[in-house]
Amino acid sequence: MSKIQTFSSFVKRLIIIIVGLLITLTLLFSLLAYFVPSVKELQDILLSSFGNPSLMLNYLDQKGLGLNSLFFKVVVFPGFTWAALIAAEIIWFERKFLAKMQMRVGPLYAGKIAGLLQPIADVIKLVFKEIIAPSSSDKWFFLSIPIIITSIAAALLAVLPVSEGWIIMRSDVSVLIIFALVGFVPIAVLLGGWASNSKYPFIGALRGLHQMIAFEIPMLISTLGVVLLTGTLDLVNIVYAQSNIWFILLMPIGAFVFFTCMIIELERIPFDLPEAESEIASGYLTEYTSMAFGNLQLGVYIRFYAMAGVFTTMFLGGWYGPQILPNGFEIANQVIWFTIKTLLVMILAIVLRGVNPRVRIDLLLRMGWSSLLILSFVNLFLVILILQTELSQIFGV
Amino acid sequence: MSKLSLSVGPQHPGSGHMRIILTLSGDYIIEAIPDPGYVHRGEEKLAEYRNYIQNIPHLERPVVLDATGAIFPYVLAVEDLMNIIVPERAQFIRVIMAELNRIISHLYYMAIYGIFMGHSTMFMWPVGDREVFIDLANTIAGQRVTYAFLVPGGVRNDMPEKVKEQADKACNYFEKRLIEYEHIFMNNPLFEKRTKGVGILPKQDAIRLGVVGPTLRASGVKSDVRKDDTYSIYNQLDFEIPVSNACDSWSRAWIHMEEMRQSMSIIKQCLKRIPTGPVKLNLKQIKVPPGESYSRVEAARGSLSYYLISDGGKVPYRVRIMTPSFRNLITIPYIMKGVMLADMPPTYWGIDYWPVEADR
Amino acid sequence: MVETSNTESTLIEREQKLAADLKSRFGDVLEITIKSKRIKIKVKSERLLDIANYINNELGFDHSTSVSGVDYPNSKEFEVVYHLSTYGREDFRDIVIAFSTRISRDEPKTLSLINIWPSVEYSERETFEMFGIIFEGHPKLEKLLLPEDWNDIPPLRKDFKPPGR
Amino acid sequence: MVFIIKLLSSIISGMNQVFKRRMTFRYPDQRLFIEGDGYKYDPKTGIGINGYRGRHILYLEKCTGCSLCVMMCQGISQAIEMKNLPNKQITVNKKSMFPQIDYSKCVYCGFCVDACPFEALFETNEYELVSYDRESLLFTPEQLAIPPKKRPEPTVNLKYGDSDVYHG
Repeated sequence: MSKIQTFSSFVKRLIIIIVGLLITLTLLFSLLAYFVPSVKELQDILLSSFGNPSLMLNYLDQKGLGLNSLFFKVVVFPGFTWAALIAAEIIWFERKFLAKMQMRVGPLYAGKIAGLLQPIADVIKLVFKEIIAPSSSDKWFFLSIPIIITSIAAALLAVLPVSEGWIIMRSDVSVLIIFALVGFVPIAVLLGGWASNSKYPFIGALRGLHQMIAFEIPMLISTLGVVLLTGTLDLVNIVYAQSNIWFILLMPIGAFVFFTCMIIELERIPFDLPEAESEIASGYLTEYTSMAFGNLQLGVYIRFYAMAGVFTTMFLGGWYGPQILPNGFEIANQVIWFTIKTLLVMILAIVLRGVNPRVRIDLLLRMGWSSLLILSFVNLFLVILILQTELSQIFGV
Repeated sequence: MSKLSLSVGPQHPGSGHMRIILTLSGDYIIEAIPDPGYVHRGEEKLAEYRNYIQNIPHLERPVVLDATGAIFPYVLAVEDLMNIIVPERAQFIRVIMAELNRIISHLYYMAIYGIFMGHSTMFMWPVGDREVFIDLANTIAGQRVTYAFLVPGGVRNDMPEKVKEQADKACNYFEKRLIEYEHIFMNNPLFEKRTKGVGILPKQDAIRLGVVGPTLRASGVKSDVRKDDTYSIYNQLDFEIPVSNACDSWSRAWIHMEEMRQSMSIIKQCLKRIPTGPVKLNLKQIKVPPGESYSRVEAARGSLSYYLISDGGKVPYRVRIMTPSFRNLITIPYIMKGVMLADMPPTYWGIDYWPVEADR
Repeated sequence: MVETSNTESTLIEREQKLAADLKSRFGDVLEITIKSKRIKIKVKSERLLDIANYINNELGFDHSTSVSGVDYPNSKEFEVVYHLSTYGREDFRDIVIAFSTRISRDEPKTLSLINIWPSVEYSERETFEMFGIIFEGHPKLEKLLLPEDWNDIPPLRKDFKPPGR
Repeated sequence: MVFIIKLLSSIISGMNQVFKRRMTFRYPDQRLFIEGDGYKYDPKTGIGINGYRGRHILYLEKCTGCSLCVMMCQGISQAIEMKNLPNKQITVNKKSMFPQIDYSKCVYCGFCVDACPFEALFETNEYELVSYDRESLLFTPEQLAIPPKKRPEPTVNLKYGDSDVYHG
């Protein structure tokens, strides 16, 4: 292979590869279509649907991949692609917003308007990098961690009610499902730290473990308050219960405790001890490179979106909101309101990131076990107070 | 509790170009032994092979952040040996440049202090505002960082007129900014929780160990070379020395903030009272009679002193540079005891330690 | 003999008083030169410790700013200069005492003053590695700045020529 | 409670900054404007004239080839050497030797300008000396004689708003 001299020769080479790939694919496709009937049928529809796309749509419905099929919900709308898109744009927004708060510009050149395509540029860059697993590390565990963490984050989306109709899996124990999944992340973090078999990631993994275990209990108790008030474990019913009053007005302390625990759970800056750059060289993420690191980051931000979604469903009244679209589009209106509230929660977390230094591990644990725990119990008593007295009738809960 | 020996090496995001060997029990540091010398360049030996003018850009290199503070004592020592009196206007310009450099160095201190705490905004704001003062120094001395601006006999060129109103604008802007710094950094609850009561250096230890600069004043000793061993025209200016008896990392950062305010008021006073006149004696040849002289100056990080011995030749016989970081190096084993690993970088940076300056 | 520089004779009564006080106590072993705010004391190395103790306890010069070695190859001597200053005594804060002794160049040995002024610990180690002067009584007299595998002669001596000179 | 108030005050001060202008400027598109045309030195009074210390400019007709600047730079960074230009016949410079400056070594201290008694060597405010290899940083006397071209628009410099600072 001749040495790639300049950028233009690199692009030339890239084009040659892509064109070659396209040609072989079409040849293969037409060959297959000649023998296998179903592929021939797909080819005819593909060619004829250029005229009117509806042909393609009902072909997909036939096949069970249509708009309101489970496949579409899981893969596209409230599922992975929608969350990945929001996660990518949140990364862009965070970098742009923090930059503005810090007197600088932030991403600028990727994409025409103010670096909008920066996340996509990052992904392309990461794809071309080489995945290096340290020689002394346990390779299979090491490389499986990014996949595990991203899949947990994506699994969280399953029970998230984006709007009345649009929910992937409506089960009457969805709150339990969420906390089961959230509980699994520290184990994955510990595995990651242990598998990379070097000192700094191990310290980072241990800290991650301490942090997440310490803060699941206050989080659980504050959600217990919500569950007690509504009497159900199903997120959709929780949202229905908030039709005339949002729970954040009923139990602000519970909301505050849940929000703080959420940030600690997600290891955001005031509490990002597991990957504290200045002390232990970015903790358990140290040894990951290229797409493994990219996958991890995507997983972290999808989990950020999912947890913010859970916060909005439980405390900010899910998809309820004044009717801004003409009455034909109720579902779209609900989706818009759900997304706006989730984005607001995420923006608040980003502002906290711009304003605070990192917390030390002992301060964090002391705060967790003492103040947050007490606050969550106080919130519990308030909820019981509301339930027992006739206040609950007033709020129509 | 099993002991873990961790070497925070020269290439670590939490320490400069020097190594600290820590023995930890759990997360707490029991013992810290500094190991400097990774950027030692033998400045004192090389200074013996350069004449008195060629030494100026050379001796500024180690204290890169506070170039005027580095060269001020050298110039005072040479003038003391040559027994010459520098014109009044040059003295004022020198003090203006020294105080500007103090603010620039303190801002860099606040920035790195912030990034060691994981507070990215506290890194960006001071570095951004530093540009204001670097621009000011650029208009006066023609260079941004290492000015080579002070020479035996005065300063190299005169100060342009527009510096007066540019400095006023800069100082008004920065006074407002310091209030914002206080809100987002110093009084930030998490920042206080992490730095108050951390890295304690009691007053007797500070005196016994001969500590200098803000670290000394944060341990309750009200001593500043500008007031104690007054040089140049500091006796004509009125400014206070901030002192705090808290002896911890927070008060060291607070002292830096207060000193920036004092420096700005000094710059304003100098700009009001600066006389006209020549800025440099017309010395054809720098002839230094034999003898020795010891001069010290309150540089941004503390008292920086030169012990200059000349045997009458063109080059100095012996130049002994004693930088504030080298003198504060001795506190590292004392303040690191009992500090947690997470607090090691802020405590290390709290004493304003600059490895290049300490190794010379 | 007390030799005063003529220019600022009025400004230095404090320094003269100090010099006279030192002269009266350790008359024979030391030589004092005075400049405004600077006193140079040359001491014979036998009475080094008790003069140092006197300066530290009675005169209140409680810390040392620097320890410098100076190489005089033609008179075959090293000079070790301790610069002393004070934080405790407000009135003497601007005075710096240069407290120096001369030791022979062939077997350079002197007493370490670390128990009197702990702040000399790293300066003495640096003077040791740069000149080869051994400070007896220093707890950890090893290299500080130079690399461990430095086997050349101590660099700050006059007979060490840096490459390219 | 105090914790919450202090946290809110730092959030507010952080948010205020969001509505202020940015301090940074986009370098290749906008360039920093430096006024004046560089540092000069007047050997008669022995005092320099204020100016930015950037790339040097050599007035070949004034240079006598005395190599005082070379001797001065010898102790600083050995960046200047004399170069023979046979085709340049200058009355004051019989051996037609002129200084050439190696900008990979020069530290822009400007002492060569102070050392030149004939006002032949000054400094300009040209600071963009980027190159792909070291050799092209060695400026021959002819290159030094060419005055730097005017900095392309748009040039920005530091401006002070009421509570923010920006490059406009």
